[in-house]
Amino acid sequence: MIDTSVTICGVTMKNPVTVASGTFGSGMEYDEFVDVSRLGAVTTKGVALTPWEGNPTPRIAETYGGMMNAVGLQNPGIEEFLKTDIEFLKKKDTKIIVNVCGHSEEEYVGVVERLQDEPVDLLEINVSCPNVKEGGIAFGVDPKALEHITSQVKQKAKQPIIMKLSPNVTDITEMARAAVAGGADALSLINTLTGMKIDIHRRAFAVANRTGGVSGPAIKPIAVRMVYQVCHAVDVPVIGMGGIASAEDAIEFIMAGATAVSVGTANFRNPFATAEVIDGIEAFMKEQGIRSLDEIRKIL
Amino acid sequence: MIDTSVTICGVTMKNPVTVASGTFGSGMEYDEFVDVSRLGAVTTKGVALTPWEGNPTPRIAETYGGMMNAVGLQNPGIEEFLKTDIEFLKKKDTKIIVNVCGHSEEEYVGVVERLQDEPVDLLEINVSCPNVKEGGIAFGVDPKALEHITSQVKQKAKQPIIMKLSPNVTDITEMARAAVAGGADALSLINTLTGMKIDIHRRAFAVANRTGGVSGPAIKPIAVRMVYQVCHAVDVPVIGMGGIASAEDAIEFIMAGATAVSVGTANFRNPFATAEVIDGIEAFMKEQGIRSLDEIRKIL
Amino acid sequence: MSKHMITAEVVSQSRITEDIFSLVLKAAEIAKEAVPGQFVSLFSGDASRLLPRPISLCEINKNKGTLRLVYRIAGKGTKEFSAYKAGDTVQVMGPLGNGFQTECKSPILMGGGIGIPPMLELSKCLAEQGIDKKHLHVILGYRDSAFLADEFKKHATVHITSDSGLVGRKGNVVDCVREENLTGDMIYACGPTPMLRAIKRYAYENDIPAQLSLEEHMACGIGACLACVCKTAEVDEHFKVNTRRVCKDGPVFYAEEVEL
Amino acid sequence: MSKHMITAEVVSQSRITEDIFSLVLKAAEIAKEAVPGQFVSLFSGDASRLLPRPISLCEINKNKGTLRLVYRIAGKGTKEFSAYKAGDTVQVMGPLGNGFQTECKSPILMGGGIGIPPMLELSKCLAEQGIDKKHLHVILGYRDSAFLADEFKKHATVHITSDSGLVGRKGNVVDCVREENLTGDMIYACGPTPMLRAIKRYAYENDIPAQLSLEEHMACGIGACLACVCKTAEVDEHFKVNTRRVCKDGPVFYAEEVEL
Ligand SMILES: Cc1cc2nc3c(=O)[nH]c(=O)nc-3n(C[C@H](O)[C@H](O)[C@H](O)COP(=O)(O)OP(=O)(O)OC[C@H]3O[C@@H](n4cnc5c(N)ncnc54)[C@H](O)[C@@H]3O)c2cc1C
Ligand SMILES: Cc1cc2nc3c(=O)[nH]c(=O)nc-3n(C[C@H](O)[C@H](O)[C@H](O)COP(=O)(O)OP(=O)(O)OC[C@H]3O[C@@H](n4cnc5c(N)ncnc54)[C@H](O)[C@@H]3O)c2cc1C
Ligand SMILES: Cc1cc2nc3c(=O)[nH]c(=O)nc-3n(C[C@H](O)[C@H](O)[C@H](O)COP(=O)(O)O)c2cc1C
Ligand SMILES: Cc1cc2nc3c(=O)[nH]c(=O)nc-3n(C[C@H](O)[C@H](O)[C@H](O)COP(=O)(O)O)c2cc1C
Ligand code: FES
Ligand code: FES
Repeated sequence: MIDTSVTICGVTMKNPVTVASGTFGSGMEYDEFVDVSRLGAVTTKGVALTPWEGNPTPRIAETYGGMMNAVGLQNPGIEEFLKTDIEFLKKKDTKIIVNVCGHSEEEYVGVVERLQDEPVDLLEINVSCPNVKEGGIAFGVDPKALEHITSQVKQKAKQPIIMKLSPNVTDITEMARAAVAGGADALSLINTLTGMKIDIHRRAFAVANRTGGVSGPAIKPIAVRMVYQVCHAVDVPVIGMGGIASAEDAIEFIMAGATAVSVGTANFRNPFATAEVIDGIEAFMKEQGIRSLDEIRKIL
Repeated sequence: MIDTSVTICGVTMKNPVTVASGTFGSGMEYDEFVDVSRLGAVTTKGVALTPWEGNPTPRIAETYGGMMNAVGLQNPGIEEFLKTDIEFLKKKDTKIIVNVCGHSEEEYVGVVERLQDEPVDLLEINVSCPNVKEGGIAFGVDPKALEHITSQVKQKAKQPIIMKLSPNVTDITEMARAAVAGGADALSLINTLTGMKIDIHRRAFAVANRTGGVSGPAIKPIAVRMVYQVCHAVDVPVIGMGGIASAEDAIEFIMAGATAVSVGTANFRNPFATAEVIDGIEAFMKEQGIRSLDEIRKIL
Repeated sequence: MSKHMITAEVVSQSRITEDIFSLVLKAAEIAKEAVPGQFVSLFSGDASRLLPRPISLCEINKNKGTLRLVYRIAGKGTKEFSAYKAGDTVQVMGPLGNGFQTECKSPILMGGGIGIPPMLELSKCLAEQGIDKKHLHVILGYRDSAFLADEFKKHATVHITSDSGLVGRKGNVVDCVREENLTGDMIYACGPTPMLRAIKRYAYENDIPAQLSLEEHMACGIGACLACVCKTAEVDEHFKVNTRRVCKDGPVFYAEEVEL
Repeated sequence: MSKHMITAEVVSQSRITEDIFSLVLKAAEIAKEAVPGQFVSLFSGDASRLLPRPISLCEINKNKGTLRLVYRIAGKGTKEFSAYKAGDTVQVMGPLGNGFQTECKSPILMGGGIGIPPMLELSKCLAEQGIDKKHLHVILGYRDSAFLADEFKKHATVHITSDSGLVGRKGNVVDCVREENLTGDMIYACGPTPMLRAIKRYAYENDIPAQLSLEEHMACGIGACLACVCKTAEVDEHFKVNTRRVCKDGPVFYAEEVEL
């Protein structure tokens, strides 16, 4: 018997596959292509206390083997989010991970407090968005700031908290240790790498925000390296992501040490990507006689 | 009249195109495909004081839109290098940039001293190789260490020195400022991003060194961002590189602020890449009525 | 109206100007449900290009189950598509977006440049709805050479303009509508933003409702990623901010809804 | 001997086992200069796969200007190649590497698995040099099903072995050479490293010179990047360390030169 389930901080996902925040909405749109209930968990787009406008357009540009986005965390604020997104998700047979963003520690804490008694399984705290000026990345590249915000959020959170790390740092293990010192129950990584694209014909930045976050298969080797380093440096579960587009990719992250994996940019090219990753993991396990993912996790 | 020439620290290159160290040898092998004399400059593979073995194989792996290498700076040492590589290059009508590596400050300084009276135009100091344990990256991610080694090298160098920066840092401008504070005459960036690839079928790392440096088109947006940041933070000329495969790519780096550009990984897919970039830059200038690259450098 | 992601076979491709191509795809599932003003996402066969290329439906043949796309080579993706031959296949997602609302009696259709193709299916639909040729005005604006114009002539009164004056009258589509003093009860427009802005003003001045088809860079194409928003006059009901998604809430908006 | 980078047309392709294909390319410039034991770099048509796929020359037809490559599907690149049809094109660089030295009188050729293809051109060359079939021994080692074996039979004495025993005798090529008690004045071998290691030992014990064709992952394919080194017994003259480049100094080395 093959058991694809994994458990993160006491929350059991029927398979290790979730989605990367911001790439899947809350699943409503992709539900036309994949039954959202098939997913181990849905990770929602980032939500703040009040509605955010996001950045001007163009918000995205294609890059070689990847893309760059500067959406800027547009979101309707927590109240509308609960009414619409959580209302939709709670009817699905999947775990719910809410991605939380804020302009200030208070805003993060405010969202987490508001979610205390809502049907949400895990909180993912996005301290690593490179596309908003205040908040976001500032917390994500300074270990002291990261530890502090983690402990603030942890105090108010009723659900386990996953701190989402930025790859735009010299030493990812230092950040991981800071988050764990602050009380993180789990970690997720990587967020996007800060990039820039110039349209030489228009002599203009390709995204209005000038810089954007690079994601997709192009960044996978960097993500695998960081997941490996973090899994060998701290003892909390890790959700791995960055360029995952196939079951092989997912298994690569699991072998590097990840407990669960997120499919992000791949959804844009292939709306069936999540289902294919789930099926592919099961097929791989069958083929190789693997009964539980524990057998291959962190084997290197 | 179109003038494609650029001047770096008093050294005039007939066009802004050189090669990324380690991807072109010293040009002997590529001379069968492109006349090496067409290049603005040749940047040699890294050379140390004594011969280095390099890393075990496999030393490279393909990644999506790029590659990973852990060659580990295999080199024959400075004496053989002068006899063979410089002997070859000095007969060519191109500038010579020697890439210098070392296990210790003393080794870097030793190479630079040995080159004082050799027919070499510029020295590129590689303090950013992620693939050798001692030396290399250690200097490249700590601003104090970088400033110190820069000043040590600068004291002994007769040629202008280009410090080659690692992208594996939180703040590239901090590193750029440190190098300039140490006396760097110019900067080059980016070296490779540290990555990892796991062969899930063999359950083994794809390169023997476990981690390798990611290069190629996949990393271009990160390179453009860092070149832009550095060019807007310090006032020395910058040689831009990271995924350049076409004239459009080269011009993107120049618009971001680079004075010259290096073609690296692209040589492996297209041995004519350097010549095509040179021709394409000229064609672009013609088409757009640009007489000198100064007109488009750092226009954003 | 459900969306499909399918592998479509190329039925035919032809070059209609220097850099504009007409591609017919077999995509029965999509054709079946498509309406004018909707678009499809075409995916490159080259894995280094991940994102969809949104292309409007120029013609929808429900009987044959085919879609016709007319597109200009703008970059590497469209360049790749232009090399496709009958029998080749391409990944297509659609139908996407809302499409035009076709209730009207005397429509004025305005297409500028590569905004012309979606007007063709629309004009055919309106004609099929029973609108007479003399009440169905189509104004086509070109840079300097015309394409598709003849195909409108069977069922619509066609006015041709060009920036250069090389075809039709010199000027743009708004100059034309003003000079011809055309009136109607609905304007439909697709084209570059400055043109849409001028049309919005014209429509406002003349109190004619206008449906404008917008463009924005896209990632998901189905409303999930919030890449492709446009500015709106009102706060969106769900998003709580002044933006709507071109890919899902659009690409067609009423002029008064959007800020251009 | 100069190298070329050309766009080669596929003359034909056929599947010769479940996962092994035979591809004939029109590549006159390369064929003209190629010798047995050399290889070419094939480049993927998909821009997400940058690096060359080195493939040995299985046959070189200088008259027709064609190259035959026989390869196993090992990953995405070879999978892509296997779908090529006559008339398709592919970027090819070559001829690369040094090739075999063919001076000998009674050669023993040993090929294991996908190391068999380069032995075919070599054996034909040796036969053309005038070596009689009975002095030209070819030992082919398979996993469980044979390929190319018949093509050797015209001009060589062929011995077939397989790990499974499903074709030929059970065992590997070294078992075979020992059991048959074959002697000769030169061993040529290509195959997996454990096989080459055993052959090196056999050659040493029997005092027969042996030329071994090695494999290593490559980036440039022409000697510039130092990706593809193998360990050597002696310090290399230029590199000053115990390594040589498989792509340029090899892929063929004398057994005593390399450490396996
Ligand atoms: C709803 C909609 C309908 C469209 N209909 C048509 C049509 O019928 N005919 C036609 O010729 N063109 C149409 N376009 C524009 C077309 O999508 C772009 O020209 C095309 O995506 C360019 O791709 P490329 O690879 O050739 O260019 P590149 O510049 O290489 O593309 C790089 C990236 O930018 C995106 N991009 C570039 N230009 C545009 C653009 N103008 N709009 C949106 N994304 C862009 C591409 O999709 C890709 O992700 C439409 C755009 C939208 C949004
Ligand atoms: C000198 C030489 C001659 C060869 N001759 C033949 C031949 O005649 N027939 C044949 O079937 N195979 C041959 N090979 C092996 C062949 O190169 C690989 O099977 C092929 O590169 C795999 O590519 P892929 O995209 O299918 O696999 P992937 O695993 O997707 O390839 C990923 C990367 O790894 C490299 N790689 C993977 N396996 C190997 C390997 N075994 N050796 C070198 N690089 C590898 C690829 O080139 C590519 O850069 C030869 C290898 C060498 C070095
Ligand atoms: C369009 C887009 C929007 C994103 N929005 C968010 C977000 O709201 N919160 C967040 O934590 N990460 C966000 N991300 C980052 C992804 O969750 C993920 O960390 C990153 O894209 C790497 O994974 P991938 O390569 O699989 O996409 C976004 C990424 C993209 C491409
Ligand atoms: C095979 C290989 C070897 C390299 N060796 C060196 C080296 O010796 N010294 C150095 O400074 N950089 C070295 N680099 C880094 C390149 O010079 C360059 O900084 C990097 O590859 C990014 O450019 P690219 O994407 O155009 O290749 C090497 C890169 C590759 C791929
Ligand atoms: S493209 Fe994703 S919301 Fe429109
Ligand atoms: S592959 Fe570059 S030296 Fe052999």
